[in-house]
Amino acid sequence: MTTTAVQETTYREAVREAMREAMQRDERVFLMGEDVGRYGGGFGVSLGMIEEFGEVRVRDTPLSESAFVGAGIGAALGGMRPIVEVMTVNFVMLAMDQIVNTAAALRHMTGGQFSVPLVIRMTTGGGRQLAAQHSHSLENWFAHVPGLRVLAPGTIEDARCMLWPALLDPDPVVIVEHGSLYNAKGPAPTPGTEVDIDRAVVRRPGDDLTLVTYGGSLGLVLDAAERLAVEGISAEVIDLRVLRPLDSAAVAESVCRTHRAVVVDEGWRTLGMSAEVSARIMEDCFYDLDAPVDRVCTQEVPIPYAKHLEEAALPSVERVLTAARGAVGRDG
Amino acid sequence: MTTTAVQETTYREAVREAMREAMQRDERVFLMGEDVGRYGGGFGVSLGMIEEFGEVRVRDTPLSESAFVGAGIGAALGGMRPIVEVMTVNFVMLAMDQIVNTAAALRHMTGGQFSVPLVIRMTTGGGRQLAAQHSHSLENWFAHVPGLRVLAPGTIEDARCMLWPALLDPDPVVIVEHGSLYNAKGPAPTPGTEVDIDRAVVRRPGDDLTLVTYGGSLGLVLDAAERLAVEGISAEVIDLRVLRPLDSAAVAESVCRTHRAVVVDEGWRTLGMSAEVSARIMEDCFYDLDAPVDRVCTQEVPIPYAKHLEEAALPSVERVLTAARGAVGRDG
Amino acid sequence: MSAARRKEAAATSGSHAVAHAPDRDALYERMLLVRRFEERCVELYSSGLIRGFLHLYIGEEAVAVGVLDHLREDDAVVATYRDHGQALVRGVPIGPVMAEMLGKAEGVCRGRGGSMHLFHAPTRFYGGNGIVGGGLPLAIGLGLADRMQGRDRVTVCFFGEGAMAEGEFHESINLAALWRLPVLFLCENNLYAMGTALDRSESETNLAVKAASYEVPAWSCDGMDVLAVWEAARRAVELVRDSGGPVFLEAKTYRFRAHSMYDADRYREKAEIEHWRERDPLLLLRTTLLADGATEKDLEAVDARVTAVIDEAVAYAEAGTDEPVDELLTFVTSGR
Amino acid sequence: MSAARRKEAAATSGSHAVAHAPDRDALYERMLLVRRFEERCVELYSSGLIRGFLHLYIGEEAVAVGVLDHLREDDAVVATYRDHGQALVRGVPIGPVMAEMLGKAEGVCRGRGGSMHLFHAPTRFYGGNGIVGGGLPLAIGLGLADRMQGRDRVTVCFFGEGAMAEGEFHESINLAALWRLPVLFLCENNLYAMGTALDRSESETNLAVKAASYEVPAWSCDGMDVLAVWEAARRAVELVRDSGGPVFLEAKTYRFRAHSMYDADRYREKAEIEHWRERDPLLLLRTTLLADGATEKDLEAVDARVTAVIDEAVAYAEAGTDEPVDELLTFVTSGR
Ligand SMILES: Cc1ncc(C[n+]2csc(CCOP(=O)(O)OP(=O)(O)O)c2C)c(N)n1
Ligand SMILES: Cc1ncc(C[n+]2csc(CCOP(=O)(O)OP(=O)(O)O)c2C)c(N)n1
Ligand SMILES: [Mg+2]
Ligand SMILES: [Mg+2]
Repeated sequence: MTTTAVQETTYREAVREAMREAMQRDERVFLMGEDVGRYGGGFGVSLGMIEEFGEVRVRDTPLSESAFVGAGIGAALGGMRPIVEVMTVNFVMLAMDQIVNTAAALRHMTGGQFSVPLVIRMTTGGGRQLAAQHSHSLENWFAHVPGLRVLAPGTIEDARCMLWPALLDPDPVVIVEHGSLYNAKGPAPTPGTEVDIDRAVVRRPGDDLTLVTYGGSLGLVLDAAERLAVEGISAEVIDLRVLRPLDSAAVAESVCRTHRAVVVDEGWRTLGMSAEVSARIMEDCFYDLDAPVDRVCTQEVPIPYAKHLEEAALPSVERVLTAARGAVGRDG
Repeated sequence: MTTTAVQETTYREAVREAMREAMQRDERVFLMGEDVGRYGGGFGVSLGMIEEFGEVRVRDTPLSESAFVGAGIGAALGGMRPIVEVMTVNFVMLAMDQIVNTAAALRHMTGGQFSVPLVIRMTTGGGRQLAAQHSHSLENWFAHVPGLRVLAPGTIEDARCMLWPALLDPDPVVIVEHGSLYNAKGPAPTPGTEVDIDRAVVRRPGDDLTLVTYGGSLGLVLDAAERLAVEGISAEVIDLRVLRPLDSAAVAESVCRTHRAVVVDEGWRTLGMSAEVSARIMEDCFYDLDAPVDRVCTQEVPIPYAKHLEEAALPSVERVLTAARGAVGRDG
Repeated sequence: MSAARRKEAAATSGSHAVAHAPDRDALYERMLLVRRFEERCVELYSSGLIRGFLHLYIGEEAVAVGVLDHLREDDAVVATYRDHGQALVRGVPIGPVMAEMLGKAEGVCRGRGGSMHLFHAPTRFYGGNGIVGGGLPLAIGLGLADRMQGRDRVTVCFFGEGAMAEGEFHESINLAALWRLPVLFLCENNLYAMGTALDRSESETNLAVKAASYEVPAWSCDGMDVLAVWEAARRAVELVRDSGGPVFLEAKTYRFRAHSMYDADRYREKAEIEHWRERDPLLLLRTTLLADGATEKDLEAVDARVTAVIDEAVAYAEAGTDEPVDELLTFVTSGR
Repeated sequence: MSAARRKEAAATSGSHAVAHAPDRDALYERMLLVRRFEERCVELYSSGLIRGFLHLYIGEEAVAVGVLDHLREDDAVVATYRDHGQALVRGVPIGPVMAEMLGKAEGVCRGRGGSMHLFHAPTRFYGGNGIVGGGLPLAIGLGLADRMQGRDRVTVCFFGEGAMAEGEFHESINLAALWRLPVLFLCENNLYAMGTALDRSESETNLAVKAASYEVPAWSCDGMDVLAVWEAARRAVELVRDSGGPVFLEAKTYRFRAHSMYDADRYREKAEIEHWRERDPLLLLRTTLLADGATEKDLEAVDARVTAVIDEAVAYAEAGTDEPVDELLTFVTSGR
C-alpha cells in the first residue's frame, strides 16, 4: 500500500539475515543442525545459506541431537562460535543433558577456566495443529538453569538484532523462536540497530494495568491491549524478551505504577514463565498491588490436534481480556 | 534406648520394603534400572532384592537411560507394572523425551485408548558434596508436565506407603527421593497404613505463618519451626508431598488463616517449585495476605563441591528463620 | 480387548497368521488402498480439511503390506509419524482413521492425535510417534512384557533409516539383543531423512551390517517389490517368534512425494525420483498380476472397490462431529 | 593460553611429542605417582578431608600413562569422573589437583569441581565429567573446531566400556566418522560399570569390533602392560593426526578398588580381583625394569621421589584457603 523506502521483511528473513551478517562478520561463526543445509531448514530459515557459505559452515547433521548440541559446546571451547539449530524445542529434550550438565555448568564447575560461547536456536510453541509432541513451550525449563541466557525475540527487530550480541556473550545462549512468528511481516530494522539482551521492553505504555508477556504471545497481548483501550482500559504491555536473566526491575517499575498485572505465556500454567513473574511481582510490588496477579497460560493438557481443541487450550485474546477486566475490577 | 515394640527403620529400608511388598502382592510389578540388582542399587535401596526376586524381576540395565525408561513405558503398555529406577535425577535428562513426549502424552494423544501405569523413582538433591552435575533438583520440570503425577516422600511413612497407590495409578508417576533422606531413622509405619497421593499434609500446626515445603527440605523447615516456637512465632508446616497435582487448597486454607507464608524448596529459585506455590497463594489468598510470600531456595549457581560453598548455596535453617521473621515483621 | 479375547481372536485370524504363500490380489488391493487413501489426503489437505503435518507413504506401500501380513492379531505394531500405511494395513478401521485426520470426535484418537498420531488399541497399533526414534524404546518394552509374561507375540517396530543415527536406536537394539526381546526392527530405508541423504547421516550405509554389529540377525530386502518384502518379512517374523529374540530387517524403498506437505523437495534430483518411480510397487505387482492372467478390468474393479471404501471413509469423517470443547481436559489423567 | 603461545609451547615440548621409544623409567615414575596419589586420597577420604564421590584409578594407571605420552601440548584431553590419573599424567599441577580434592580456593577449579571435575585450561584438560558418556559430544566438538580451523591437533576422549551403551557414544562416534574428526576414542574397558559386567551391558562384547562397525579404525591393547598401551596408542595418535579422522582404541584393564568409596564391591569374585592383581601394571613394569638392570634401590628412590612430591602436594592443599562465601555466585556467567 504505502510506498515508503522502508523495506518489508519477515521474521524468518530477519533470523536468516542475522545469521548471514554474523557469518560475514566473524569467520568463526557457523551454523549446524538437522537439515539446515540442503533442505534449507525445517522452517526454511536458513534457505540459501549453504549456497552462500558452503557446507563447511552450514552443516547438516544426522539425527543426533545430543551429539550435535554437545559438538557445539566442544566447538565453542575450541575457539569457534557455533550457532546450533535444534529444529524444534520438542526434540531438545534429547540434548538436555548436554545443555544443563555441560554448557550451563562448565564455567562455574571449572572455577572460571572455561566458558561456552554457544548459541542454540530452536522453534517453539503451538498453534499450527501439530499436536502433543510438536507444540511444546519449554523455555521455562531453560530459564530455570543458572549459566544460561534465554532470549525470546517476539518482533522482527529482535529476531534480526539479538543474535549478534548473543554470539558475543561468552556464555551459552538459548534463543526460542515461536513457529507462528516466522511469516510475520514488517519493516526491516535499519542497519546497525542495537538491541539489548539484558532488558525487557515496554511495547505499549499504559496506566491501568500491566500485561507481561513475550515471544509468541506478544501479538495477542498487543491486540488485547488495543481492545482494552477501546473499553477505556489503558494497558501497559511489557515484552520480557529476555527470559533469563529475568528483568524483574522493569516489571516491578510498571506494576508498582499500574497496581495490577496479568501475565501471559504459552507454556502450561503450572511452573510456566508466568509463575515466576507472578512470584516476583509478589516480592517486589506486594504493597502496591490492588489486585492479585493473574496468569493466562496454556491449559494443562498435551496440545490436541483438532483446531478447535487446540485453540481452546492456548492463550487467546479473549482470555487475556477476561483476565485484564478481572484485574481492573470490571466483570471481574 | 526405648524398648517399645515399635520397629526402627530407615527411609532407605522403607523404600525397599515398599518395593518388596509390591512385588509380593502383584507379580506384574518388577524393578529395573542401572545396578539395581547385583550392586544393590546406587544408594543401596534395592540391596538383597535380586536374591529374593531373581534377575527377571530385578533387572540390571545397561547405561541407557532413554531406552530403559522407554522400555518401562512399553512394558506398562504390555500389561506389566514396572518400577524404573533412574539412579539419580541428574541422569534423567537423558530420558526426558520418553517421559514427556510418550509417557505423559500418551493417554491424551490416543483419546484415552492407552495409559501408562509406570512408576519412575529417582534420587534427587544436593548436600553431599557431589558438585554441579550430581546435585540437581528438577522435580519442578516434572511438575510442569500434564499427564504426570509427581510425588516427593519426605518422611519414612510416605517413603513406605506412597509406592503402592502410585502403582495403582493408571498414569505415570515420578517419585523423587532426596538422597540425604536415605539414612533417616524412625519408627516403621504400622502395616496397612494408607497414604494419600493426592493431598498435602500439615506436619505441624501453627497460627502465625505457614511454611510450605516438601521432600529433602522438610526436616530443616521443621527444625526452623521448632526454633521459631522458641521465639514465640507459631509456624504451621505444610508438606506438599504431591508436587503434581499440587494441592493448592491445603496451602490456601492454611495461608488464608495465618496470613503469611514462606515457601522452601531446594531447587534453584527462578521457576522452582516455590515460584508456583507463591503464584497460587497470590491467586488464592491475595486479600488475606498480610505480607508478601517469600521463597527460600537454592542460590542460582551450579552446586559447588566445597562444603562451605555448597552449604551457602542450599536452603538452611538460618535462611528459613530469616525469611520467617521477615514475614511476621520481626527483624524483617 | 482383554487378553482372553485377544487370544481367541488370534486363533481365528488364520489368514494373517499362517499364510505360506502370499495372496497377491490381497496384497495389491491393500497397497492400492493405502495409495488412494493418501492421494485423497492430499486433496483434503489442499482444501484445508486436514492440517498440521502430513507425511505421505506413497512409494513405500510394499513395506507395510509385505510385513504386516505376517502378524497375528495379538502381535503389536509401533509406527512413526508416517503411519497411515501401517495403520490401514494393520486393520485400523479406515473411517475412524480418516476422521482422525480431520480432527473429529469420531477419529481413532477422538481428534487429539491427527495424522502423526494414529493409535488403535483393538489392533494393538501403538502409533504414530512424532519423535524420530521415539517408538523404539516403547517397542522393546512391549517385547519385554511379552517375554516376562511368556507370550509368543511379536512386536514390529517401524522406523526410518534416519532414526538409526539417534541414540535411541543404539540403546534399544542393544537392550533387545541383550535381553532377547521378541521385536522386529523394521527399517524403512527411503534414503532420506527429510533432506539428509543416508550417506550424510550414517558412516556405515549398509544398514543390515550396522544392525548385525549388535549381534542381531539382520538382512535387507527390496522394499519396492511387495513379494520380496513378504518373503523377507515372513522369515523375519518367524525367526522372532521362534527364537524369541530380535531381528532387523531393512526394506530399501523410496518416497515419491516430499517429506511432508511443507517440503519443496530441493535436495533430490528429478532423475533420481523418476528412476525410482519406474519401480513403483504398485506397478511392479500389477505387471506380475497381468502376466499371471489378471485382466485390466479386474484391476479396474479393484480400484473401484478401493475408491468406494475411501469415499465412504471420507463421508464418515466429514459427517463427523467436533469433540465438545469442555472435553478438552478429559484424558489428561485417569482422574483417579 | 593463546594459540600462538600454545604453538610455541608445543614446539618445545619435545619429550612428549616425538618419542619413538618409550622412556620406561619415566612411565614407571608416572604410574607410581598416580598410584601413590590415590592411595593418599583414600587416607584423606578416611580422615574426612576429601568428600563426595571418589573414583579410584588404581590398577588402570598404565592406560593414561601409555596414552598421554604421545600428546603434544596443544592436543586436548577429555576425561571422566575417574580422572585423577589422566589429569596428573597430562601435567595438571599436582598441588592444585590435591587442593581441588580438598575443596580449596587453590584448587584447579577453585574448589568448585572436586574429584570428579578436574579441569585445566593451560594443559587443555577438559575434565572431569560426572555424566557417563557426557564428554563424548564435547570431544568431537573440539575435534570439529580443529578440523574447521585447519589444525593438526588430536583430542583424546577417555570413557569406560559402560559408556558405550549410551546413545551419546553412538551419536558421537558416528558423527566423528562421518565428518572425519581428529578424535581418539579411548575406551578404558575395566569390565564393569559399577556392578554391571560388560556382558550384561553390551550385546557385542568385542568392543573394537563394535567400534569398527562405524567405519572407524579400531583395535585393542593390553591395558595392564604400559609398554603395550604405549605402542598401541602411538599408532593410534599418529593415525588420528595423519589421517585427520577418528580412531578407537580399547585398553583392557581392571580396577583393583571398588567403583567409588561407597561401593561394597559385592558383584566381583575375590579370585577375579586377585587374578588381575597379578598383572598389576606397576608390578609388570617393575619386573621388566629389574630384568633390564635397574636395582631395588633405584626403584625405592623413585618411590621416595614420588612420595615427596605427594607430600608437598598435600601440604600445599592443606595449607590452602577456603574460597570466600561471597564468591559463591562468581563464575556462573561472565556477568557481561
Ligand atoms: C528427534 C527428532 N528430531 C527431528 C525431527 C524432525 N524430523 C521429522 S521426520 C525427520 C526425518 C526422519 O527421517 P527417517 O527416520 O529416515 O524417516 P522418513 O521420514 O524418511 O520416513 C526429521 C528430521 C523429529 N521429528 N524428531
Ligand atoms: C548418565 C549416567 N548414568 C549413570 C551414572 C552413574 N554411574 C557413574 S559411573 C557408572 C559406571 C560407568 O562405567 P564405565 O563407563 O565402564 O566406567 P568406569 O566407572 O568403569 O570407569 C555409573 C552407572 C552416571 N554418572 N551417568
Ligand atoms: Mg528416511
Ligand atoms: Mg568400566
